[in-house]
Amino acid sequence: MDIRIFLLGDLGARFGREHRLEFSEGLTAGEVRHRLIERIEGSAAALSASGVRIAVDQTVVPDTTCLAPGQEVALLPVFSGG
Amino acid sequence: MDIRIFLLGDLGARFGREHRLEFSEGLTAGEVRHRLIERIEGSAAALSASGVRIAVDQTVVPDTTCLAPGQEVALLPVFSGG
Amino acid sequence: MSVSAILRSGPFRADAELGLFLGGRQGDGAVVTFVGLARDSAVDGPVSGLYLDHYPGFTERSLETIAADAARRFAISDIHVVHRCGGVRPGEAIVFVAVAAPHRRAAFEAADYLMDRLKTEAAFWKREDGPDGSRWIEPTDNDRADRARWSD
Amino acid sequence: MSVSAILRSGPFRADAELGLFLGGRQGDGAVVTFVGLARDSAVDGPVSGLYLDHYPGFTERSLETIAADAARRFAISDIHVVHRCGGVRPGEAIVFVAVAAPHRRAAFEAADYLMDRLKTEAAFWKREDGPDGSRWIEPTDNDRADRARWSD
Repeated sequence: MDIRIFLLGDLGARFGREHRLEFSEGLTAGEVRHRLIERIEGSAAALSASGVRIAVDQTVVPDTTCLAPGQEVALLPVFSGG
Repeated sequence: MDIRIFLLGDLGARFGREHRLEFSEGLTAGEVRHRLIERIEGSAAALSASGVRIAVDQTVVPDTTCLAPGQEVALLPVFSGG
Repeated sequence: MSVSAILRSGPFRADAELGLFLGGRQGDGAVVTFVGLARDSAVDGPVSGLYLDHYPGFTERSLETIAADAARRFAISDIHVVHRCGGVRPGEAIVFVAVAAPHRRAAFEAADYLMDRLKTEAAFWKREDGPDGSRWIEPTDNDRADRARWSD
Repeated sequence: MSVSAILRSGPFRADAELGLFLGGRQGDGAVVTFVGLARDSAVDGPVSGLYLDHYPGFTERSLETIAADAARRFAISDIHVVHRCGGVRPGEAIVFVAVAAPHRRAAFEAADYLMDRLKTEAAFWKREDGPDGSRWIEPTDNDRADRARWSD
């Protein structure tokens, strides 16, 4: 099963809100970030910015977190607040 | 012209809300207070309490203020606030 | 700037006051309101009602003075105060305060200040009625301490 | 105690929310509300509208967490939060916060705290649209300083 990826806020507006990656053994949250950067030209600075956190199944996790097939990943820029 | 006197709050409830005194030359706000005390049995402690201020024509004044005929006097207990 | 302070002798709807205060507002980001409700109990037991005695004219001016002081003191746009007098039943609004401002800190501070002043310096004499009779009340020590937070 | 935090994708009436929140309330003396309105201008010039992007599920939980933290922290009875997502036009309410408490100080503090948290930690991504285009915005320095007043 693929990994679904959501880009929120300006990341979604610039690079597309929804993406999919093929799951592979040993895939980490950080690796998802890198594969997106490879796939989307000009996204490196924005996606690797220190303020951009990663959520897996709606929980913020460190980049080292291992993924399982079918999980949902989201790249969260700094919240603007309400 | 008489001086009209209003007693507010618990003073009005205990001793009557509205009173009249005949004006006389040299009448002061403090003298109004004393004449009321003479007239109303048992009112001395309540009307002379330090928290009870006197207003003349709706402005708080010291007891030494001289009155003019037709003015309105009010005895104001400590405000409860809203 | 619009500053209003109104005395009402009967019940009023706080939600309707808020609706009017918000209507058409586009330049202000923040509106803080306070609604003071008559409680059905006090330290001494159940309360069946309040009576707020007032001195016509004098009491209105005390409300207006407090609202004007708040308007001068904080970076706010508008203030609207509605205060009951006469009999008030539990659950009814005694006081409604609304403050609009470009930014929220000033709105919060002005509403807080207004209430601290109103609870100690509004010219009312309040009687609590309960099953054991009535008593005239004064501001609490808390009210006086809250008021003292603001230097004049 | 009732603590609710709701996300709305369309306009809502803050006055109606207040009416519902006040209805039948007899034990609480104090209700503080905050209404955050979309402004028609910002530092950079006119604003024709806002767009609040959200992450379904995640954003709702961020609101609920903030409301629950406030409920634990202050001596209050009830909290109700309504927050918009999607497009918001100038003059419309973005956020409504209501806090009921027996005494006013806790109600003021809880509302103030809720707004400081919501302005920095609610999971939204906000875009301001104006005549010169759109820009995504982050909390202001003021917002961060306000948030820092409350130790965790």
